Amino acid sequence: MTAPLLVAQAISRRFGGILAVNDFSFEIQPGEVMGLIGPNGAGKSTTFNVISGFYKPTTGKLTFLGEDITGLSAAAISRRGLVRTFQHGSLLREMTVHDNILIGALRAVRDNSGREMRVRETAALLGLGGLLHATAGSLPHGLQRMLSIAIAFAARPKLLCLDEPLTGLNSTEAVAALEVIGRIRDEYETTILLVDHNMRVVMRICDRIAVLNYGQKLAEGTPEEIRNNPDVIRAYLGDGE
Amino acid sequence: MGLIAQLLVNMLQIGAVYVLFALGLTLVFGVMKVINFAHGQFFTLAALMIAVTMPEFTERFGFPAWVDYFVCFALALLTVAILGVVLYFVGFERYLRDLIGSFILSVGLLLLLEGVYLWIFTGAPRVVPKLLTGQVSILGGALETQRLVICGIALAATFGLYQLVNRTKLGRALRAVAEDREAAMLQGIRYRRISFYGFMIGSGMAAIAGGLIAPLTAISPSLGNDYLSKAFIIIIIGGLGSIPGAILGGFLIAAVESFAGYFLDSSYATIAMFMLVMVFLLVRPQGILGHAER
Amino acid sequence: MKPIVKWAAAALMLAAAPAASADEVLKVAVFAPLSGAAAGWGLGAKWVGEQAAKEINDQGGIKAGGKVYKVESIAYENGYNSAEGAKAAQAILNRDGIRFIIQGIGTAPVKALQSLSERQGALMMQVAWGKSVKGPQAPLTFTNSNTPFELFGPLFDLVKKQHPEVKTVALLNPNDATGHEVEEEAEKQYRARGYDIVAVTWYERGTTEFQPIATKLAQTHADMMDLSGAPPGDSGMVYKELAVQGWKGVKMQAAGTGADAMVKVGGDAVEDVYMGNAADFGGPAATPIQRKLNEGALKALNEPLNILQLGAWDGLMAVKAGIEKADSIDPKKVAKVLPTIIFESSYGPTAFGGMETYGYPQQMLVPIIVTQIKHGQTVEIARIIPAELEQRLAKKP
Amino acid sequence: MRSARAGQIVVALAAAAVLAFAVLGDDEYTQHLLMWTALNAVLAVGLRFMLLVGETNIGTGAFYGMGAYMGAICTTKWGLPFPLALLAGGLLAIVVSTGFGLVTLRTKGPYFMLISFAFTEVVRLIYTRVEWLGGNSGIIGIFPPQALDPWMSVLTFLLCGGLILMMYLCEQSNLGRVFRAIQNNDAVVETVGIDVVQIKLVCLVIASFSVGIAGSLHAHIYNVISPGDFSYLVPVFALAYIKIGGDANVMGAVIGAAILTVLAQMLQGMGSLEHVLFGGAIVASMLVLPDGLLGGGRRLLRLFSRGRA
Repeated sequence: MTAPLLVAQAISRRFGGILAVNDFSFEIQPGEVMGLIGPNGAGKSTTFNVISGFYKPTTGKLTFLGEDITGLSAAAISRRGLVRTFQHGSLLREMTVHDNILIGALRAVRDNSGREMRVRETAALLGLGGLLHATAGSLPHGLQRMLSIAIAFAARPKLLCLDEPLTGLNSTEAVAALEVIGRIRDEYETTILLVDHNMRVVMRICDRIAVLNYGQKLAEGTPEEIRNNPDVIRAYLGDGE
Repeated sequence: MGLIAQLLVNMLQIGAVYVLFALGLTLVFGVMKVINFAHGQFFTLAALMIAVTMPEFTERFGFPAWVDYFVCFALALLTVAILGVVLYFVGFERYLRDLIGSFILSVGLLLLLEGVYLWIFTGAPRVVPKLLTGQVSILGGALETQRLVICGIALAATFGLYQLVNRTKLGRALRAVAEDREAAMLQGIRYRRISFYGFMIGSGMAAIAGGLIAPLTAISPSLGNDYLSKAFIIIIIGGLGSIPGAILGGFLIAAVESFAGYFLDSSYATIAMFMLVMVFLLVRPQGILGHAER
Repeated sequence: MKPIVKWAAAALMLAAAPAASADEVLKVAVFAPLSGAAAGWGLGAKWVGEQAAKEINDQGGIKAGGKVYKVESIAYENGYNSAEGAKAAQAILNRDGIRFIIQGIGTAPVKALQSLSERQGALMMQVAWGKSVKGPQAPLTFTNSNTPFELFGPLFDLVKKQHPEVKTVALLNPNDATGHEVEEEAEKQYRARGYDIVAVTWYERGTTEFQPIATKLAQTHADMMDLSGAPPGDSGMVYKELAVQGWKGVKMQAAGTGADAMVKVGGDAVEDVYMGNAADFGGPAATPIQRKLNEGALKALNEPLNILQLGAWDGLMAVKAGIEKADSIDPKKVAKVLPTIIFESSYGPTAFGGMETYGYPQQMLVPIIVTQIKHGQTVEIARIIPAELEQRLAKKP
Repeated sequence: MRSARAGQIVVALAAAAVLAFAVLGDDEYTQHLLMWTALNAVLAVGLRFMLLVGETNIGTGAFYGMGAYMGAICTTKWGLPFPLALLAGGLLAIVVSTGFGLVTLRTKGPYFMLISFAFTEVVRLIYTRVEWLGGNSGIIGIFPPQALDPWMSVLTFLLCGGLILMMYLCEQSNLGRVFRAIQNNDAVVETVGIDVVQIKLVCLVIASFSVGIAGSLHAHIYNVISPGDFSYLVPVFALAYIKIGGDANVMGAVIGAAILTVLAQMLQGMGSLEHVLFGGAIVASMLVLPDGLLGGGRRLLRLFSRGRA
């Protein structure tokens, strides 16, 4: 096995008196799709924000590609190849689809013609090829979600972190989205971290899953192992979700 | 000792009016996300109305001065309320939560209203007749009785607003909207109605401050400008939208004005205040009691 | 160069005009703050300028070069700052082609106007106090009311005589051009008379809360407070606070221009304040013209007339006399004759002088009026005719 | 869309022709009116530049004033050549805005707005207390070299036009796209590796540089400056220009500056009504024409063309 892409060592994050994430450790291996699940308020989003540099961890250490990235800004982390999306539509609403994706490619590609190619390729991959001149805010919800992935993926990250990418999609859209995520991993050799509370989806696409509950890691393993883990069933599936 | 007491008394008295003025501004911001540059115009209008109507009253009815004062005060509040309703429905309602749009609108109103006041009331300073005579001494610091009473009323009004916001249903709705509009709306709070109430209460605070300052100062159409820039500093220091912050900030600025004004020079006191803001910013960009912006 | 060409062209056209008709209009400008905190002064000057123009027109206009000119006085907003002043200056000189400014108020805008008016050869009457606005380098600029350089000496002598016990003085002035110039002259004149100056303090114009300032002044325990350059409303506030804090002493507002607002604001606390630049134009010492104007101002502006506003009248009268003497509406010719003539101002016969102080005779010699507030009224206690004017009038055939 | 742009270019060319005629004309007053318009246009475009990243920079007034004071000192006190005085105004604005931005750009929205307001006011107060800067009476006698007199208006136009063009080109470039992206959603911009605070700083510095040069020009056109000229009302009026002309593009700011500058000048001599009419113009345009005259005109055109189709 090669060296892990991202190593989180005992990260914690405190807000005032509340410990949102507590002593959470995990690793992400190159080329895999890792899932992060847990009930509402389990600390998924906080973990996400800590990894991507939006929050500084209160304690703990983050290593990406062998480099210590603890405490770096979001932009600096992104430039090293770890790019995220947001749970709530993360678009530049008043700008065109083209310009949205271009912003994503701006840092990663140096010359203008290269950027144009990158925009077209990314748009085509995410099913936005014919909509380059549409205004982002006017797109239907499903396409908006695709666009927010497109922005992040235009940077061609090594690790793409998707925060609930399927929320609000109907089943056809969700299937299409999963297929695209699969292609991003296979054709572009991108590692993916996926947060979602839709268990079924996560189980279907992920190679490995970590489960959070009350800010602490409850379990980690293959979808099969997770599905049969009694703690998970009690904490997560047990409440009927 | 007498000097320090005098400076402290000055601070309390100046601070009480600053707090009232700034509270209104911060409340309007909290609820509407509007920084109302025309806030001082409500303040000025109330003071001008009292200064204009009171002599008429005294001449016609011959009640004691303080009776006339309260009647005219009520009249001034009514005038401001009418102006507030007009401005809200004609203007501000269209620019709710639009920081830049509402800023330009309110700046236009600032110029327009100042010009209109100057036109109607002329530029000559006016004064309100003395309400109470005599003076009192607190710990060796001298103060007019009238000032003491007005300071008391201002503190009571501040306390009243605090209670209103903390204890009543309307107050809870105002706070909920200020903190998280979407969540408040999900709970069935009607945003437009609440923002109207917030605007009227905030403007009313300015009018009360103006009415209270009327017997203590010379009143001219540009009276509100001095208070406005100080109120901005107060609400930055206290945190935008924070009511306890405005109270703390108001007294802090009054302290700087009172003490730095004595030990340095009153023009340096103004510079000192701005410097204070810059330093605050380095340490706490969100103000003393403000929430971090996200 | 261009304006001169244009001016010559205009003169040519005037000369070519077949017959002298009474329809010629001479526009003159009042240049003053018409909005903001100092609006009161400007609105008053505007009104006085209009009255003076009406008076001249009623008496048949100004006669020069075989023509009769009707006068029109137009007020321009100078915003009390130099940028607005410079804009108004362009409007006055280049847009409206006005060559005579009968009253300019506010040091910063007056300087802005002056830099253009001197260059373009327009004549300006103004009230800014600074020595820097006058002198041989500015031969077209005239001052139409007394400044601290004329006032303070006679005023302080008089007060020293009445209050020999006073040893210490504290000064308060607004922190602006005017305030600084007043303070400098006051300090000099006080020291020359052996006073001990215990405090020199400043405040920002537009201040509304005077308690801290008064506290500071009261702590100096000075025998006399001089609030020289402060506007009357402000000094009323300060004296009121001083009284609350138990200060008792001689009250002075050496450059004070009006008592009305001070009395309104200060009440009993401003009793006995001395003022050097105020007048009671409704009182017995005033001339009939002054009394008439004062009554009109009370009606039109709700405020009694002050000396600065009256300057617009005297400014226009001086311009009229100058034009008629020079028999020309060329401002440069008018400026040349002004220091040589004696003309009728609202105070009576008046002339220009001030060679000794400014190096150029461009100061209108009007009486120094010393007033004191008694029972809430401005009472004139002395009207001192400048020595220079007395000499000039005596020389007159 | 293409025809709209072509239309704009035609309008711009026509306007330029009229202006050139007026500039080359010999009426000094018209020339000054045009120079004031040019300065105000730079102010409006400079303020709008920062609005592209979503921030209201009332500090524009302070940087304009610094440029003016720096320029005035260079010519009157140090006897430096005029072009150096212009450049020095811009450079000082760059230096100070960098420091100011590093401290304040961590805040945004209303905080940044009020802090920049406080900054403008404190800088103005400091001028009044510094004797060397002329205190409250300011500095007089700031003249460009006499040889430049007949060329001053042309020079002003070229320089202001150049500054506006520079900002326009920045806006049209990828940098401008990033500005707009930050205004839309700064978190997204951060996630793709772009340092938002750094970009905002670049934006502030470019705008301040332009405004600083314009300030130095102001000092030499007005010949006199005083602290009162650089209050928070400078950017407030600039905002009005933007809003009245229309904030969708640079032309709106320029047109707004032209209209209001001329209007304000026409009101000269009308006495105290100036404030009423000026404030009234702002309020009325906010209530009746929220997209400004350009936006309103465009809407009219659209209605018209629809009616014909």
